[in-house]
Amino acid sequence: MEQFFELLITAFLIMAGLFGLVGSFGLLKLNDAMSRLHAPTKATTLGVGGVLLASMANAYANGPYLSVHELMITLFLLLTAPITANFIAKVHIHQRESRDTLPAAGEDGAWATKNLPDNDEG
Amino acid sequence: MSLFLIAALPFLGALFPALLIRAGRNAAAASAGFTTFLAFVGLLLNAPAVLRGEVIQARLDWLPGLGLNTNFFLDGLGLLFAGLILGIGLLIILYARFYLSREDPMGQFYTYLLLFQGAMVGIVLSDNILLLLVFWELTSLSSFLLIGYWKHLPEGRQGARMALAVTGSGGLAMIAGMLILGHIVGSYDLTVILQHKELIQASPLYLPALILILIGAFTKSAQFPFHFWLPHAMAAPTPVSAYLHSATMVKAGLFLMARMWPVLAGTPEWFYIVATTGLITMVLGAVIALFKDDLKALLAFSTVSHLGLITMLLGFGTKIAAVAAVFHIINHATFKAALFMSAGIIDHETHTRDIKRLGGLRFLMPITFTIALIACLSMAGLPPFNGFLSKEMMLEEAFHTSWMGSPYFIPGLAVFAALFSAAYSFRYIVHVFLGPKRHDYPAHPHDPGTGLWLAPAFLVFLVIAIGIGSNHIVGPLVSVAAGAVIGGELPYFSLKLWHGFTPALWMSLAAVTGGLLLLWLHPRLSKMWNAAPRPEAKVIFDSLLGTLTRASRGVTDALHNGSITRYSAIMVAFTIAISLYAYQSGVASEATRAVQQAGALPVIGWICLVSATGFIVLNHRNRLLALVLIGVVGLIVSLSFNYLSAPDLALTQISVEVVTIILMLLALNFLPKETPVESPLAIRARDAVIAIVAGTGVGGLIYALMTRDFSAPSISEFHLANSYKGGGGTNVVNVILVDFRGYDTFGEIIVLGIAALVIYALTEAILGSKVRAYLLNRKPDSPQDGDPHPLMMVVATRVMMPLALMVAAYIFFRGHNLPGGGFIAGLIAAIAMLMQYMASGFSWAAERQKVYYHGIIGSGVLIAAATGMGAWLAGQPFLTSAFGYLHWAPLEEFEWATAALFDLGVFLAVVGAVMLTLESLARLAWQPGMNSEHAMDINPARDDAAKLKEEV
Amino acid sequence: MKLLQRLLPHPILTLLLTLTWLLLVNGFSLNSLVFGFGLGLVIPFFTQPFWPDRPRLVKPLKVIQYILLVLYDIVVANVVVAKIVVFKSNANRQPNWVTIPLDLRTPEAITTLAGTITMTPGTLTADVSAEGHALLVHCLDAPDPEAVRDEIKQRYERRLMEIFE
Amino acid sequence: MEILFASAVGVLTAAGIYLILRKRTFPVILGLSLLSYAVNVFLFATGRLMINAPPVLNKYAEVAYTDPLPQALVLTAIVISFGMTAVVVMIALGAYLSAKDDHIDMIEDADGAGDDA
Amino acid sequence: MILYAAIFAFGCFALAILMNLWKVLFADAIADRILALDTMFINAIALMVLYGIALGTGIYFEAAMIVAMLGFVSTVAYARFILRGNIIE
Amino acid sequence: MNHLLIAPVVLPAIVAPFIIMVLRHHLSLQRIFSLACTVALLAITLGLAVQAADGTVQVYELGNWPAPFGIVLVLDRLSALMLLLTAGLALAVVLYAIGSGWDARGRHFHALLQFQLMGILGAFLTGDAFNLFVFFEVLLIASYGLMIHGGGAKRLQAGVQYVVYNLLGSSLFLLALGTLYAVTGTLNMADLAVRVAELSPDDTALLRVGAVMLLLVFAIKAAVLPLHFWLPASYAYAPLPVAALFAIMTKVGAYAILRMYTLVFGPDVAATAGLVGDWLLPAAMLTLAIGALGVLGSREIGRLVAFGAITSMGTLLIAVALFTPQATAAALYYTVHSTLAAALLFLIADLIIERRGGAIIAQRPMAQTGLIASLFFVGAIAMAGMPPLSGFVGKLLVMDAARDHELVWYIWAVILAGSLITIIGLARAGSEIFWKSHDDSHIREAEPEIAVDDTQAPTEEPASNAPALPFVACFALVGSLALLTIFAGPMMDYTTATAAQLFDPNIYIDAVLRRAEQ
Ligand code: NA
Ligand code: NA
Repeated sequence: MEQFFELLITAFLIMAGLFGLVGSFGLLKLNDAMSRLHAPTKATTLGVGGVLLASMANAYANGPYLSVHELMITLFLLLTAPITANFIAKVHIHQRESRDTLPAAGEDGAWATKNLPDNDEG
Repeated sequence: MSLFLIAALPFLGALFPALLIRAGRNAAAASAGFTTFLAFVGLLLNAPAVLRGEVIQARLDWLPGLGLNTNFFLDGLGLLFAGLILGIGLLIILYARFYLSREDPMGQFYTYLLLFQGAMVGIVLSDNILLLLVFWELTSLSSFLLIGYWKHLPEGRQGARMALAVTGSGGLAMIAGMLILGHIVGSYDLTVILQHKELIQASPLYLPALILILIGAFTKSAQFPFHFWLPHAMAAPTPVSAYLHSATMVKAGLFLMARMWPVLAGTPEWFYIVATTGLITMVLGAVIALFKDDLKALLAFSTVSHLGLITMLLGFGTKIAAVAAVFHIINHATFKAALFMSAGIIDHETHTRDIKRLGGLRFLMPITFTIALIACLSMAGLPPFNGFLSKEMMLEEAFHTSWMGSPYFIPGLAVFAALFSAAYSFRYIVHVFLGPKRHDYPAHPHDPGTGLWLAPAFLVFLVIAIGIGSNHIVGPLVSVAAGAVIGGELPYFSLKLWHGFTPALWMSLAAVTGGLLLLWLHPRLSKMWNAAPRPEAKVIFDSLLGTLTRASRGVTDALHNGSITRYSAIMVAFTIAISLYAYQSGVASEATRAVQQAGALPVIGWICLVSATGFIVLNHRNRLLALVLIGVVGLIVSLSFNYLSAPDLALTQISVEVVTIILMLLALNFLPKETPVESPLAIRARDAVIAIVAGTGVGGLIYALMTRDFSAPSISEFHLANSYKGGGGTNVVNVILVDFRGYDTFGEIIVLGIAALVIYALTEAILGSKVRAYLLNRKPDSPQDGDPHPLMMVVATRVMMPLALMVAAYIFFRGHNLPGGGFIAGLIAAIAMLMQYMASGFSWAAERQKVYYHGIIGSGVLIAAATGMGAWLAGQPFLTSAFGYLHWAPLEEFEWATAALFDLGVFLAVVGAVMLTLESLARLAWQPGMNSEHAMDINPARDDAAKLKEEV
Repeated sequence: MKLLQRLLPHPILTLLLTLTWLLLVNGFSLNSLVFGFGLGLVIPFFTQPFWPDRPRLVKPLKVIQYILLVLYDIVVANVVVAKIVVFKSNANRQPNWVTIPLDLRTPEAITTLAGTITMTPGTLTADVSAEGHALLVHCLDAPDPEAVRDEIKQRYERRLMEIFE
Repeated sequence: MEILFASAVGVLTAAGIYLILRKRTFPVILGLSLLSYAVNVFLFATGRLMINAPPVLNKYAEVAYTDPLPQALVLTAIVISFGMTAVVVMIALGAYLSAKDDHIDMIEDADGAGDDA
Repeated sequence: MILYAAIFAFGCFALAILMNLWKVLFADAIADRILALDTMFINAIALMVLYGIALGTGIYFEAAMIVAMLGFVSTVAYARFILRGNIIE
Repeated sequence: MNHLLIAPVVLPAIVAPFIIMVLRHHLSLQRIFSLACTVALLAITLGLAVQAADGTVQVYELGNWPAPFGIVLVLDRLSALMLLLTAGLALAVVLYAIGSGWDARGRHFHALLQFQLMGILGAFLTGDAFNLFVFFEVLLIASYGLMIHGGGAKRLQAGVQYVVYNLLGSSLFLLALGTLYAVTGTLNMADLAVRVAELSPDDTALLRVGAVMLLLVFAIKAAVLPLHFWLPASYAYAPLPVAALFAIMTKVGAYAILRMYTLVFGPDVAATAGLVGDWLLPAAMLTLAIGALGVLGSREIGRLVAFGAITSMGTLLIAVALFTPQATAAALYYTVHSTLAAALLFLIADLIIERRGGAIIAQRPMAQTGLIASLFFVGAIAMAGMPPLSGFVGKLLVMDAARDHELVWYIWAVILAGSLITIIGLARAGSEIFWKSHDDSHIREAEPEIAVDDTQAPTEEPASNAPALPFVACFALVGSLALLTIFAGPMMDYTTATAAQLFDPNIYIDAVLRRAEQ
């Protein structure tokens, strides 16, 4: 059992490290701004998730009781990561994209970020 | 009458006119006259004893620690001077009542005059040189007011300031001299000092003391080269001139020399300084007086000359010269005061004091003419008037005195001065009163009413009386006064008109004859005089003062140029310099603690921190970028706290960081987004050097501290040991915050509360000013996106808010035992609310926020204070905590602590302060268009429902 | 019942907050439960004005199913993204924009979908359309945007339609 | 580690002071922020550096604790410097809005009226 | 084994933070810098939790949680500043 | 334990939040509470002064923790004197602010004022070095608010400078405290004294750095050259009643120097020997000189008084820097005098500015001169150290105390020359303001008009219905100065006893560390 947890924790940690690295690496490697946004919001989040899982497993295996508060961090990350990504994407759209470079917004005519009252490009 | 009362009466009298300003001119004059009269009577009551040779004393401790006491004494010299001051004072009060016009504020005048009178009486009665200094400076101040009495005259203002500057500075020099004198003797009491001639004159500090004291005396008595202020003081109303500049203030310097004569005189230093100064002054004054066309200027320079004469006599250092000096003081006071008054009458009646516009007045103003004639002849030194007597004595003494081995120097110049003295005296009579009547007087001159001529008439009566019956009338007074000056046996002297054909008589004769000759030559001499270039004292003084003022302004402006960057640079550089000095002048010990090995994490943290900091410096012009980089610094600092066993700090740091960033972003919204390059490269290099040295110093200091042990065990060992036992918590940092040092925390939340109040108040001030219009119409600096309240953000914050508050509660409650506490919890709660503001907009969120932040701050502080005061109920000091354990079945036992209540106060104060701060900033940015009725702009559920309704 | 409703106006929120408290204190005890419940009652009083028009969950149990699905997708798809990031050259990658027309209407549901899209690999919600009827999604590497759109609608939106409203 | 720590304090101080000597309010405020980091960290380090010894009492084991007092002091200092920063930001903003100028140096009336002698 | 794995993970996240730093310092667009900073926050969370695992203590946990909660706020604030200028309107 | 000791801190700390919470919209109630609180503070501090007069040192252990582990308040003669002075000054300022309507020109005047009092009084009472920092910050941040009260471009610009400079000072304060703690391991001042005295002579360098940095912090507050630059603009642009209150703030610096450098780093302490006198005295002399030049060189009345305040700080610090009991006694006397005198002149300057504007040479005539002119004259006499007021006595005391110092000639020269220049400057200003304004303004029509700053000109009608109150405040200060002069003897007895207490630090240390009981 102990062996199992050791392996599990090790696996979590290695996975976490790799994903964390990949996330930040993607930030450097990817060549367009919107794509760069993908890597950290997902890979890094998963990296942290791995660490948190390792922490929980570690606490369960070695600690006095089951540790669950790591779930709070997970919760916050899952809740906030999309908003962060959304906002940074909005910044990008606001600064670098125009109505022409974006796909049509369907029935609404415009995307919210570009939904300017006088209809001219910022 | 007690000397205290005599000294105090004028001051009391000064109160009445001030209080009676509305009661009218007569009331003011009467009250002033009455108090002066009372004082004069009091003085006379003491006179018999003094004339018997007694010295009357009155002592009262004031500041015994310093040796400054209200000690008065009355001896002959004091009696003489006090008599002059009060007696002539009475006459002046009378004269002024009729002289001043209806427009002149009479109450003010008499108040100033009596203040001055009191100060003068104080000088002459003081038995303590520090007390004397007090009165001395008071005369400068009150004369400033009197000279400037006619505020509308620019000459009055300037004359007053000049007099104050000169006599005031002399007084300051005298302070130093007196302190030295007191130091030599070991007492500031005059009666003591006067008994230590040998001690004083043997002291190496004698000369400095002498010079400093003489500067005081010379400035006051208008001795060369300080004489120039006196003529300019003539801008004062004539009663003032008659009082201050003939009889009293200018005599204060003479009084002082006479007073200190027993201990300071008799040395070569004294002789050469005092006698020479007096001689020069006498000659100079006499010569200039002849060429003055303004009556008062003529009299002023004549006064200068006569003051020089008396100074010279005192400077001779012989006893008989001192007697002559005392005698001439009396005589000069009588004839000069009378002359000033006569000049005032002329001015009053003819509306001019210009000799060139006068002449022939003897027909129109016979009484005035008589008065002036007698006084002038006395001034010229003609018998049988009193001026003759003392001038004879002067010439006699001058004849016997040699200067630097030359026996002719002093007698020669004395005659020369006497010659001019006679000449200007004659001129006053001849050019003003004699000659043909003119038709172009500025007014219709006639003799004044009795009130105006009575006082000078009395004085010329004295001039005659003393001249004829001097031995009887003033003999005893002169004896006793001179006795006080000499401080020992009086030499033989006789005050009479005829001493036989003495050298002095021939000299007098020469002077009078020559005087007439000079008057005859006056038109030609006057032309030459006016053509000759000569230094004008006023110009020199003005330019000196102007230079000083300009220099002051230059220095002040150059130093305090409003450049805070320079002020800061100076502060930092100065701190570095002084700290380095402190370090190198001490002994530095060896390090006692081993340096710890750094793992990879600290190195990475270091790289992040240092490079982010460096980039902030390099890129600070891009303000937003700098703020982003500050975020990196804050994160790393927070991580470092965590790494180095300070989880509480990590929590606090990261929370504060976020609020600070938000605050800065709110402000940056209004500010320019870029900082232009302004400092030249040299300045930047200088700043860089200062910064690097400071950084090296601070870094080096903390390195040195970290590698050394405490000199004694830290007090925190007590905190670790007692945190649980005495404070009921295991998180020692928190227990320190809310218990051991709860008082600091109390102060800290108040700081935070005040910060919010200040920000709120300033917001109100800005919104109440014309800036408001600008703010309401302000256009954004850069294009805005089309989605002010994004849907996703709003939804996320709605979910996050209860969670965040839960976390805040968690952090709050665990604080006493684990990292956390009211402060961090407060920040988290505030941020949770702030997220609502950010997502849904200020007006929407504020509408739903029912509790006023002022109230939250106030209640926080009050709860903390009340918790602290609760301890009083238990008889314990403020902020004494209590804790215990409660057990309510079926719950487990749990702990309560008053510290938690205190922490609740902290929590509330923090929430209120942060929210009030950010809300204030948000209010600045508020514009009418921002009142959205919805939390999010895009809400298909809402819109579609509305559409549906429309369709139905 | 009315009394209960007044005392416990937001039962689900109170439940969730109590659970949160237990997570935070990292352990279960009667004290924690009581305390957490207390907070779970109090805090909604402060927060409810900020959350008007709260949606109703039609089938709460489906939530759990949905969460598990998303978690699974996150893990699996992250590997895909990692591969793309590490092994695929920028030139070979085909990033693309996709418009997702929405059938969901409540903001909460839309946000959940958007979040799901972002957390699942290769896609990222960048914006909402001006009236909230479409999502702008960016794909890291999507040669076929249509397929992405269909999968999102099928896999996630359909499920969310069941949960909300 | 002490060297890293001390040098970081030094760098923060130097950067802070350099920025405080700039001519506009915003960089000066940035500088003050950096300086207050430096000062807080300095104050923190007066308790000497220790790893994994948080001053939270362990009822079950004899463990080392780092000095808690400087931590409490730094907490107070952080809070106070936050309040101060908020105030200086606000006053700077008020000055800018009122004068439309964010220079931190003031122009004193250097060439006023002539002297009245 | 856990220790080596932890060291490995430490190394990965540390390296990741350095890469984030690089991007924060040298990115062309401000959006990238904000993204990098946000990523740095998340990596920091990982480091804190790892630190707790390595030392066998949960005392550093709250800091990680607060970073998770608040890092988001500052990121949003930066972004809103660029988008709207006024972050509370 | 005597709970009266904490009252000067707790009372304003309760009244101010109460004003904020409950009376936010009721100016007249705010005034009543603020005034009542100030009167109560005066009574309390008077009681404390009476208690301290017998020479006992009272200690109040906050939280019931013994020194040096908790924070203590210490009441000795010095702190009692400063408390009383503060409360008295505050009463005059409150009266003036109410009467002049200044308190209505912005929000929260009274709350900030009470907090400011709390900070000042707390700073005088505390026996803990870090707590001194905290209360410095309380008084500073309240002063920031008061300084910019009412707003206005110039005032806010000056406010930024004031805050920035003081924030630098606060940073230095923390560095100094950190250094001292790191060396000695304590924060309690008495304990610090014990530990510093026991410090190894081979390990003094770091302590000296800490000690001198601390001194510099206090020197900033005390406006010692070249750390005085914050003062002129701050005081001149502040609402002048606030500047009058600030007259005590410089004294907080002087107090702290006296306290720390007699108790902890006293003249007999080997470790810090030669650290202070060497440069503080010359710096104080320069301060005096620069202040005097500033008085003469000022074009604006508020600035003139500000430089006057610097001058008096120079004189005061000369006495402090001598570090002898006699000089310290003189310094304390001068402290009381110069606080009251500077405050008086600031208030008078405000009266003038309200009626005529701030420029010394101005076109605007002065209405209603008589009373104000007399007050100005009295204030100027006090400020310049002319007889018969206490300034003269104080000056004599300081000069007398310097008699045996090797620099005595320079000290005397600076003091006397400084007085002269101050007199000339004040006379010039007074005659310009009061004597020249009625009918000869046409004489200098060519003169360029000084840009009268909008912050100093009356911006709105004073919202006061008690126009006599400002004069009551001024006369109260004049009366205090007169009493200080008349009772100079008893006052010097008190300050001499205070100095004796200061120069025997064991009394203090024994009381705080309860050594007598052990
Ligand atoms: Na995030
Ligand atoms: Na306590």
